[in-house]
Amino acid sequence: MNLTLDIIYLIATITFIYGLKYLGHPETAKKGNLIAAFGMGIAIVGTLFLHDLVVPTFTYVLIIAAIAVGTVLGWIIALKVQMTKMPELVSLFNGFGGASATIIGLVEFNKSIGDPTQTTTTMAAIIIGSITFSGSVVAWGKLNGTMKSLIRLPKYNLINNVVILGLIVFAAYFVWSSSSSQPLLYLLLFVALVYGVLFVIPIGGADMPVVISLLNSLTGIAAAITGILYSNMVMIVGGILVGSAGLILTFAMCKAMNRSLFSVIFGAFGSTQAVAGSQSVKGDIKHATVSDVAILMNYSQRVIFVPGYGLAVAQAQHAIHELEQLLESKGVQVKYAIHPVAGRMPGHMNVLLAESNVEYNKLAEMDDVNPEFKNTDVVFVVGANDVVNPAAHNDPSSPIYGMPILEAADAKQIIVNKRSMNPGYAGIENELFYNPKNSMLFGDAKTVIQSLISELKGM
Amino acid sequence: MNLTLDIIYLIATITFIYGLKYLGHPETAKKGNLIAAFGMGIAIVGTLFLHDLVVPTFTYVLIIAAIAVGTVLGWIIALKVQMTKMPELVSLFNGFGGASATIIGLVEFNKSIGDPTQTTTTMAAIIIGSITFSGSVVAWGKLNGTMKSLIRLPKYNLINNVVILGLIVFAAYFVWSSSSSQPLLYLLLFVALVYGVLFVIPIGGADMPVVISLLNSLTGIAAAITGILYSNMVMIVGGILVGSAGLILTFAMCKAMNRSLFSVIFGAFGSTQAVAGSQSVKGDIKHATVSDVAILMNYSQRVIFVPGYGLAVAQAQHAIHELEQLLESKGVQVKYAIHPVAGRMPGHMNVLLAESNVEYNKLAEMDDVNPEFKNTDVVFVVGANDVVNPAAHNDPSSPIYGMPILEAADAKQIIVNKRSMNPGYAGIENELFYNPKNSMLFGDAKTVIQSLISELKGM
Amino acid sequence: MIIGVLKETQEGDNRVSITPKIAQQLIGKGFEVNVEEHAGANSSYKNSDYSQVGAQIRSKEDLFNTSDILIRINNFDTKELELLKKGQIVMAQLFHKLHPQHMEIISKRGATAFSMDAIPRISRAQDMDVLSSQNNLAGYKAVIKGANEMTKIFPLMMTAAGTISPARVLIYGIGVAGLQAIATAKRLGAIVEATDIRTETKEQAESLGAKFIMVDNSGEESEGGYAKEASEDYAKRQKEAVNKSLFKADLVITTAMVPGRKAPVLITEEQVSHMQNGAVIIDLAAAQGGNCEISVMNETINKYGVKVIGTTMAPHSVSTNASDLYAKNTFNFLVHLTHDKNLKWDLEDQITEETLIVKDGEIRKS
Amino acid sequence: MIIGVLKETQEGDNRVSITPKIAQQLIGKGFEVNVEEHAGANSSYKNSDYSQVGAQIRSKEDLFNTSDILIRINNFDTKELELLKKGQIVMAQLFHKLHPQHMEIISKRGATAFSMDAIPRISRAQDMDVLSSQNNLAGYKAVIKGANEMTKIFPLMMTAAGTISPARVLIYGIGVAGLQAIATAKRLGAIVEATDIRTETKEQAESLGAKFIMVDNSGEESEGGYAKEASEDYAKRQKEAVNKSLFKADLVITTAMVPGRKAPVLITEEQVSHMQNGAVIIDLAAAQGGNCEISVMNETINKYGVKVIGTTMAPHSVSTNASDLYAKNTFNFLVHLTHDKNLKWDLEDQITEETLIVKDGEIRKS
Amino acid sequence: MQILEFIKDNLHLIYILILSVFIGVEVIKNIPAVLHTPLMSGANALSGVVIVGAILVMLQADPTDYIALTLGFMAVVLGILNVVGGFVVTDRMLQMFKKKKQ
Amino acid sequence: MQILEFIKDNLHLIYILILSVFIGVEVIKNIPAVLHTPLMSGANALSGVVIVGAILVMLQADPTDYIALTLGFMAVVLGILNVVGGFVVTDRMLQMFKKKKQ
Ligand SMILES: NC(=O)c1ccc[n+]([C@@H]2O[C@H](COP(=O)([O-])OP(=O)(O)OC[C@H]3O[C@@H](n4cnc5c(N)ncnc54)[C@H](OP(=O)(O)O)[C@@H]3O)[C@@H](O)[C@H]2O)c1
Ligand SMILES: NC(=O)c1ccc[n+]([C@@H]2O[C@H](COP(=O)([O-])OP(=O)(O)OC[C@H]3O[C@@H](n4cnc5c(N)ncnc54)[C@H](OP(=O)(O)O)[C@@H]3O)[C@@H](O)[C@H]2O)c1
Ligand SMILES: NC(=O)c1ccc[n+]([C@@H]2O[C@H](COP(=O)([O-])OP(=O)(O)OC[C@H]3O[C@@H](n4cnc5c(N)ncnc54)[C@H](O)[C@@H]3O)[C@@H](O)[C@H]2O)c1
Ligand SMILES: NC(=O)c1ccc[n+]([C@@H]2O[C@H](COP(=O)([O-])OP(=O)(O)OC[C@H]3O[C@@H](n4cnc5c(N)ncnc54)[C@H](O)[C@@H]3O)[C@@H](O)[C@H]2O)c1
Repeated sequence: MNLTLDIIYLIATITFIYGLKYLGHPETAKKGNLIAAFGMGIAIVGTLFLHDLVVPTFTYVLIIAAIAVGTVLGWIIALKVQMTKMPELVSLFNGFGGASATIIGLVEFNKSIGDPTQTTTTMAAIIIGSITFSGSVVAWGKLNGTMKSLIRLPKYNLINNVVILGLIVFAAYFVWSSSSSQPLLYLLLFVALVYGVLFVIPIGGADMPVVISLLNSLTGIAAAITGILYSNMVMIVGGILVGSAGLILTFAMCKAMNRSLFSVIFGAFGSTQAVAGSQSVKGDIKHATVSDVAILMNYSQRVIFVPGYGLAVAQAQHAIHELEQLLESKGVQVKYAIHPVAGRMPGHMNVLLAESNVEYNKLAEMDDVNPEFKNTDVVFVVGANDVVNPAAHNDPSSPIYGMPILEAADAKQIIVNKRSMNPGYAGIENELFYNPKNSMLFGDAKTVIQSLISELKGM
Repeated sequence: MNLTLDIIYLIATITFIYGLKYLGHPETAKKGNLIAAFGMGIAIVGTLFLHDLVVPTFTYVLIIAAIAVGTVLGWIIALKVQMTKMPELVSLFNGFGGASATIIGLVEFNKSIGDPTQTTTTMAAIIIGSITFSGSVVAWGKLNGTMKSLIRLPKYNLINNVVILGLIVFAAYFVWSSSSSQPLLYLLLFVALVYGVLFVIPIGGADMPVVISLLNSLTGIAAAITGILYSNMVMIVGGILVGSAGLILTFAMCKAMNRSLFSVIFGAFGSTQAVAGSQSVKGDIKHATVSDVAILMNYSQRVIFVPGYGLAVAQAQHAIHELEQLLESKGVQVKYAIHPVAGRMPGHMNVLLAESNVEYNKLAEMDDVNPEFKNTDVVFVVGANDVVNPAAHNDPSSPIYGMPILEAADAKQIIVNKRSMNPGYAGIENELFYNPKNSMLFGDAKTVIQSLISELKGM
Repeated sequence: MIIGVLKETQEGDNRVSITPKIAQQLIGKGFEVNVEEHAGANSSYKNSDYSQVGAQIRSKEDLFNTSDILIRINNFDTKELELLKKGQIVMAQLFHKLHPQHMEIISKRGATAFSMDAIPRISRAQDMDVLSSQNNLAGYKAVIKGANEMTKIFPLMMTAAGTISPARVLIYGIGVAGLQAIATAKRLGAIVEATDIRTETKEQAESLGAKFIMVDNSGEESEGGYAKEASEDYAKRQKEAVNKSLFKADLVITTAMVPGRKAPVLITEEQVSHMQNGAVIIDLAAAQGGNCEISVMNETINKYGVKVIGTTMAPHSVSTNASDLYAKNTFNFLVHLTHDKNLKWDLEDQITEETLIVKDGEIRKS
Repeated sequence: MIIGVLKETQEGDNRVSITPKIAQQLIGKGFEVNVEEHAGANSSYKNSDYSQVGAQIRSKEDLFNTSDILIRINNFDTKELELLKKGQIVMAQLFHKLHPQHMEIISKRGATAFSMDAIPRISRAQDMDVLSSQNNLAGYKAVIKGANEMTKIFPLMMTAAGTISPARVLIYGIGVAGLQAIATAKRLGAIVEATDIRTETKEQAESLGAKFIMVDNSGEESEGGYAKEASEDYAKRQKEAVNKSLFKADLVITTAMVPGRKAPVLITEEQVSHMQNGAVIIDLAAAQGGNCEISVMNETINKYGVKVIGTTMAPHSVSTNASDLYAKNTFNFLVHLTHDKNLKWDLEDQITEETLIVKDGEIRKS
Repeated sequence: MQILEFIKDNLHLIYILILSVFIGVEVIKNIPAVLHTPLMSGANALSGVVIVGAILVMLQADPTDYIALTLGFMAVVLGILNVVGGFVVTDRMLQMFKKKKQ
Repeated sequence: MQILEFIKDNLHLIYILILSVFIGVEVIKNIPAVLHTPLMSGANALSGVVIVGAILVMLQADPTDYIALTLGFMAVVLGILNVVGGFVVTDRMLQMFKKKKQ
C-alpha cells in the first residue's frame, strides 16, 4: 500500500478518537463532529486516489457519481428532516452502513473461497451487516409510526435463538466446506435479514434508542471486519472504536432509562410494564435526567424556580440558593416565583428562602411573574404541585377551581421535580405533568438539586 | 515466538492498563498495584520458561540467582524504608531500571551493527537509560540530603544544551558509520551519564518529585525502545504506557505546584523564589491541595472544624454544614469547636452556624473539646487565626498572651484554610501555621469548602 | 352601594377593616365608601389618608343611617345591632355559633349578616380567609411577645463569659398560627418542639425545623383539616408525651382550637406548677376559653414563677399589617359576592352559602 | 476574705452580680460569700438557692459592716459610699469619669475601688469584660423590644391576602451591641442597614448580612478599636448618607458611644419629624445622653408618629442570662486579682492597673 | 486450532483491537445523558467508514464485472449516505449547545 | 528516507504506540493530587518491565560470553530491584487508603 495513504489513515484514525472524545462534552461536541468528519473526508479521498491499481476511467466516473449522489442525497435529507424525526433518520443511515458492509461481503465472497480466515470474515460481514440493515429499517419504521409499535410473536425468544444459532452453523458450513454456492449464499443473506427483523420487532418503542445504539455498535464491528478483509487500518480501528464506544453508550442509555440491556432485548414484557407505569389517561410523561436538566439550564437565558411545600420537606433551601448563584454566575437570569399559598402556612416559602439568604429582590409575586413565563426558557418546579395545576383554570369540578396559579405551562420548557406521581395537598392529579413541554425529574428535592449543582459545576 | 507467551504478554499488557487506571482512584489504587504486579510476574515467568532457545543450566541458574537476589534485596529495602524516605527510594529504583536498559543496549550494540534501525534503537536505549540512571541517582542524593540541594553551574543551560546536542550527533555518527568501536561506545555512555547529572543538579529540592516523575517517564520510553529491539510487545506497550502516563503525571504535578515544567527544568531561579515566598523565620509552611484534604478527611474517623471570623466573611456557613453532613454520611465523626471569642461579637459562630441549621449538639465548647484534639485525625481550621494561636501560651509579649485557645496542635493533622498569610484581629503571626503537622489550604473559605465537597462526592 | 367602615370598639384592637388603599380600590369598582372618624388612627392611617382617595369621613350615627353594608372586624354589641335597618348588611367576624342572641336581633331587624369567620377553608377562598391571615400574624407576634417577656434570650451563645443555652419553645397546635410560631422561634435560634392532634402536621412542623412530639391519636377524629374535640384518653396520653418538654420549656405557645367549641384545656394548673421558674405561656386560645387552665383573656397571670399571658390580641399589636391583610380579604370577599356593584346572592356558591348567616331577617345557620 | 453581694437598687434592674453557681465556685476557691436578702429574686434565684451552695443571707447593713469586698453591678449612691470602712473594697460599674464626686468619697473613707467598666479591651481580659457581655444582650433585646413595639412584622411574606414587605432596620454604631442587633434583626427577616464611624466595621456588618452605609470618615480618629468624638463635619456627612435609609426605616437602634464622654447626637428632632409614621427608635445610649435628640432615659416618647424609647435596660430584661454572664465576668476578674484568696495588687498588670481607680484612699484615675 | 494460528499471525492486529476497545470505552464513559443521542448519531457517521471498503470493491472490480460494479455502486452510495447524512444530522443536533447568550 | 521506510514496515507498531499513548493519557488525567506519589511509584515499578529484556539478554547470551552474562546478570538484578521494590513501596504508600473505620 501507499505510504502517504498509510499516514492519512493514521491521521484519520486519530481524528476519530478525538472526535468521539470531544463528542462527550457539550462544549466540544460540535468540534468533535467536525474533526471526525474531516478525518473521514481525507480517508475517502485518499482511498480514491492513492493506490497502486490501474483503474479504468469508467470505474472512476462510476465511483465519483456514486459518491456525489450519496452526498447530495444524504445532505439534503439530513437538512430537511425535522428535529423530532432525527432519531429514526439516524437509524436509517445506520442501516445503510450495514447494507454497505453486506454488499462488500457478498462481492468479496468469491475471492475468499478457500481461505478460511477470509471466508470467516466475509461471512461475518454479510451476517452482521444484514442484521444491522434489516434491524435498523424496522427500528426506523417503528419510530416512524409506519410499523405498529409492539408486535409480539409467540415464543419469540426461542425462535430468535434458533435462528441465530442456525445462522452461525450455516456460516460455519461455508468456512468448513469452502462452498461457493451462490443460492446458498443468498439464503444465508435472507436468513440474516430475517433475523434482524425478528430481533427488533418485539422491542417496545420507548426502547428503540437503545436498540439503535446497539445496532450502530454492530455496524462498527461490521466495518472493522470488512477492514480485516483489506487489512485496512482505518476501517479496523475506526470500526472497533465505534463498536466499543457504541456498546458503552448502549449500556449508558439503558442505565439512564433504568433498564438493563437484557430486559430491553429479551424482557419485552418487562418493557411494556415499565412503559405502562408511566402512562395514564392523560398521556405519557417524560423523564429527564439530572444532566439533561443541568445542560438545559446552563444553556438558558432565563430560568424561573417555582418552589413548593416539597422544598421545605426536603430542606433544600440552601441547595436551591446555591443552584441559583451558580446559574447566575454562568450568566443565567434566575428568579423565584412565589405563589401566595405555596407551602403550608402563609409566607412559608419566604421563611424558607430567607433562611438561606436568598435575596428578597429575587422573589417575584405571582401577579408580577405570570406574564414573564412565556419569555422563560426553563421553569423548574421543585416540590410544588397544586400551585401550578391547570385544573384551577380548566376543571370546575376540581377542589382548586378558581384559585389563581403560576402559569408555568407558558414557559418554553418545564421541569418538575418531585419524588413520585403522588398528588399534593389538594389530592388531585396534575395535567401539567403530561404537558408535552414538561419532563419529570424524580427524586428528593435536596438530592436532585445537589446533583444538578455538581453536574453544572463540571460544565 | 511462543504463542502461549504471546497471550501471556497480552494479558500482562492488559493488567498494566488496568493497573494504571485503578491507581488513579483512592478506592481502587491498592488493587491496581496488585493487578499490575501480577501481570509483571507472569510476564517475567513466561519470558524465563516459554522460549524456543536452548539455554544451558548455568545460565538459568545465573538468571534465577539474579532474580532471587534482586527480589529479596528490593523487598527488604522497600519494607525497611521509612515512610518519609519513600520518594528518594522510588528515585533510586527508577535509576536501576534505567541502568538495566543501558546495559541491555550495551550488550545488544554489537549485534545491531549494520542495521540502522537496530543501531538507532540501541543508541536510544543506552542514552536514555543512562540519563535516567545518573539523573535518578542525583535526585536520590538530593532528597537524601547527601547532595547539597542547589548546585548552580554558570551558564548551565548553555552547557546542558551543548551536551545533549553532542550526544545526539554522537549517536547519529554510530548509526551512520556502523562503527563498532567499544571505546567510543563507552565514551558515549559516559557523556550520557554526565548529562543526566547535569540535568538534575541545578533543580531545586522542592521540585524533585516532578523530576523523578519525568525520569520515570523516560525509563518507560527506554523500556519500550528496548522492547523494539526484541519485538517484545509487553515491553513496547508497557513502556509506552508508563512513558505517556508518566508525562501526564509530570504535568499534573507541576500544575498542583503551580509551576510550569519549563520553569522546573530551566527556571531554577524562579524555583528558589517560589520557595522563599513561603519561607519565614518560623520555618517552612506546607501547602495542601483540595484533593489532599478531601482524601485526608474521607479516611479519618474524627474530624473537628474550628470556625472563625473568616467563615463569616466568606459566608461559608451553608457550605460547611454540607461538608459536615457529607462527612458524617461517610462515617466520619464531625464536631465544631467553638472558641468563646471566635468572630467579632459574642456568639458570632453560633448565629452563623444556626443559620445553616447546624445541630446544636455538634457544637462543642472550648473546655470540653480541648482534651479531644489529641484523638482527632484532622482538625480543619477555617477562617480562624487568633483563637488557635499558640502564642497565647508561649509568648508573654504577645497581645493575646493569657487568652485560652483551642489546642488544635494536639491533633494528628492540622489543615488551616485562609486566604493568605495575613494575621487576624490581633495582628500577630501564628506559629501554628509552621507546625510540621500543619498544611495550609489557601483560598476563600466558601470556594474551598465547596471544592472539598465536590471532591469528596467523587470518592 | 354604600359601604360604611366602622371604627373598632374592642379595647386594644388597633386594626381597621378597610385601609385607604383598599378604599381606593373599592371606589374604583364603583362603591361609595364612608369611613368613621379616626377609624384608622391606631393603624397609622389618618382621616386625611382616606379622604385623599375619595372616601367620606362620617360619624358613626351617619354610617348606621346611610350604609348599605356595614363593615367591621369585631363583633357588634346588642345596642349597635338594634340600630340596624331592614335590608342593611353587616359584615364582621360574628362567631354566630357563640352568639346566637346577636343573630336573633339581626333577624328581628330584618337585616342581613355575613360572617367573615365562616369563610370556608377551600382553595379558592384562601384570599378571603381572615382566620388564616390574622392567625398567621398572631403566631409571629406570640413569639416576639414571649421573647420580650422572657428573662432569657433565644439563641445559643458561646461567649467568653460562658455559654447561654438556647431557649426551649413548646408549641401546642400546629395550625396556621402554630406553624408561623414555629418558624419565628426557630429563626431566633430556639429549640422548638410542637404537638398536634392531627398527625399530618408532623411533616409540616419538621419542614420548619421543629421536633414533633407524637401523641398516639388513634380513635380521634378530624374533619376537613380541622380537629374535632379530643377524648379524655387522648388528653391523658398527650400530657404523658409532652410533660417532659413542658417542664423544661422557657416559652410555651398554645394555639389549639376546635371550630365552634370551647378551646381544649391542654395545660392544667398542676402542670404549670411543675414548670420552670421564669417560664412564659402565651395562650392564643384565651378568648375561646384558653388552652391553659389558669389563663385569663387579656391578662398576665404570675403563678408558680410562671407568667401566663392570655391573648388573641397578637394581630392587633401588628395592626398595620393586620389591617392591610384583613382589608384585602374583605375586598376579595366583596368582589366575590357582587357583580357590577350589586350582590349576586348566589346561594349555589359555597362561599356565599356558608358565610350568609342571616338573610333579610331569616336565620340560615345556627 | 469575705465577699458581700448587694442587691441592685436601680429601678428596673433585675440582675444580680453573683449567681448561686458562681457563689459556689467562689466558696470553692476559699472565699466566704454573703448575699443580701432577695438579691437574686428578680433573676429567678431564690435566697434558698444561695444558702444551698453555702452562702450566707445577710441584711444590707451587715454586708457593709463585715465584707472585705462589696460587689454590685450598678453604681453606689453617695449615702451608701459614706458607709464604707477603711480598707474595704467596692467593685461595680463605677463610671468614674462621669462620677468624680463618688471617687472623692471613697478616697475620703480610705477605701478601695475597682471599676468593672474600666476593664481593658484586651484579649486576655475578654472573659471579664462586662461591657461586652452586657452590650451583647442589649443588642439582642433591643431588636426584640423593637419588634414587640412595632405595628408591623419583620419578615417578607407573600400571602393570599397580599404581600407584607419586610421591615427596614437601621443600626447606628457597630460595636458589640450593634453587631448582635444586626444578627438578630437579620434572623427575623428584616432588611438591615448599619453605619459606624469606624470603617473597619464594614466587613463585620456584612459578615452578618447587613448593608453598611459608608460615611466618609477622613479626618476622624479612633483609638484601640474605640471611636473618638466625631467632628461636626462628620455628623453632617453622616446625616446626608443615612437620611434616605432613616426616613424609610421601621426600626432604628442606636448604640453609638464614645468612652468617657456623652454619646454623640446622631438623630435630631428635625430628622425624627421626617420619619415614617409608626416607626420605632430604640436608643441604647440614652443613659449617656442618647443618640437621638428627643430620647429620654427610661421613657417612651411619642412624637411625629414615632416612638422613641430611651433605655439601657435591655440586658436587665433578660436578667437571667445577664446575671449569669456578669457573675462569670466578676468571678474571672476576682480570680485574676487574687492569689490564694488574697489580692495580689499587681500594678504591673494592665488589667489591675486600669481598673483600680482608688487604692486605699488614693485616687489613681480621673 | 486455526484461531490460535490466526492470533499468532495477527498479534499486532489483536493488540490494536484491544487497545482500540480500551480507548473507545475510556473516551465515552461518564458522558452526560443529553449527549447520548448526538453521540449515537456521531458514532453512526463514523461507522460509515465501510465506505472505504466499498470504494476498494469498486476500484478492484473488473471493469467488465457488471454485477460487482453494480453492487459496489450501491455499497458506495449507501456508505456515503451513512457518512454524510450522519455527520450533518449530528451537527444539527448539536446546534442546541450553541451558547445563546452574549 | 529511512524513517518513512521504518514507518511502512512497522505500521502496526506505530498504531500500537499511538493507541498506547492515548490510553496512558486517558487513564491518568484527572488524578487527585494525593495519588501523585503512589502513582509515580507504581508507574516506576511498571517501567521495570525492562527486566524482560534483561532476561532475554541472558537467555540469548553465549554461555561463554562472560561479559554478556555479567552485564546481563547486572541488568536482571537492577531490573528486578526496580520491579519488586517498586511494587512493594507502592503498596506501602497505599496503606493510608485503607478504610480505618468499620
Ligand atoms: N400556604 C398556606 O397557607 C397553605 C395552608 C394550608 C394548605 N395549603 C395548600 O397547600 C398547597 C400548596 O401547594 P404546593 O404546590 O406548595 O404544595 P403541594 O401541592 O402540596 O405539592 C407539594 C409536592 O411536593 C412534593 N414533595 C414532597 N416532599 C418532597 C421532597 N422531599 N422532594 C421533592 N418533592 C417533594 C410532593 O410530591 P411527591 O410526594 O411526589 O414528592 C407534592 O406533590 C395548596 O394546595 C394550598 O392550598 C396552603
Ligand atoms: N468574639 C468577640 O466578641 C470578639 C470581639 C472583638 C474582637 N474579637 C477578636 O477577634 C478574634 C477572633 O478570632 P478568629 O480566629 O475568629 O478570627 P481572626 O483571628 O480575626 O482570624 C480570621 C482569619 O480569617 C481569615 N479570613 C478572612 N476572610 C476569609 C475568607 N473569606 N475565607 C477564608 N479565610 C478568611 C483571615 O485570614 P486571611 O485574610 O489570610 O484570609 C484571618 O486571619 C480574636 O482575636 C478575638 O479576640 C472577638
Ligand atoms: N384551604 C386551605 O388551603 C387552607 C387555608 C388555611 C388553613 N388551612 C388548614 O386548616 C387547618 C386548620 O388551621 P387553623 O390554624 O385554622 O386551626 P385551628 O386554629 O382551628 O386549630 C389550631 C390547631 O390546633 C390543633 N388542635 C385542636 N385540638 C387539639 C388538641 N386537643 N391537642 C392538640 N392540638 C389540637 C388543630 O389540629 C389545629 O392544627 C390546617 O390544616 C390548615 O392547614 C387550609
Ligand atoms: N479585646 C477584644 O477582643 C474586644 C472585646 C469586645 C469588644 N471589642 C471591640 O471594642 C470596640 C468597641 O466596642 P463597643 O461595643 O464597646 O463600642 P461602644 O459601645 O463604645 O460604641 C459602639 C459603636 O459606636 C460607634 N460610634 C461612636 N461614635 C459614632 C458616631 N459618631 N457615628 C457612628 N458610630 C459611632 C463606635 O465606633 C462603636 O462601634 C469594637 O471594635 C469591638 O470589636 C474588642
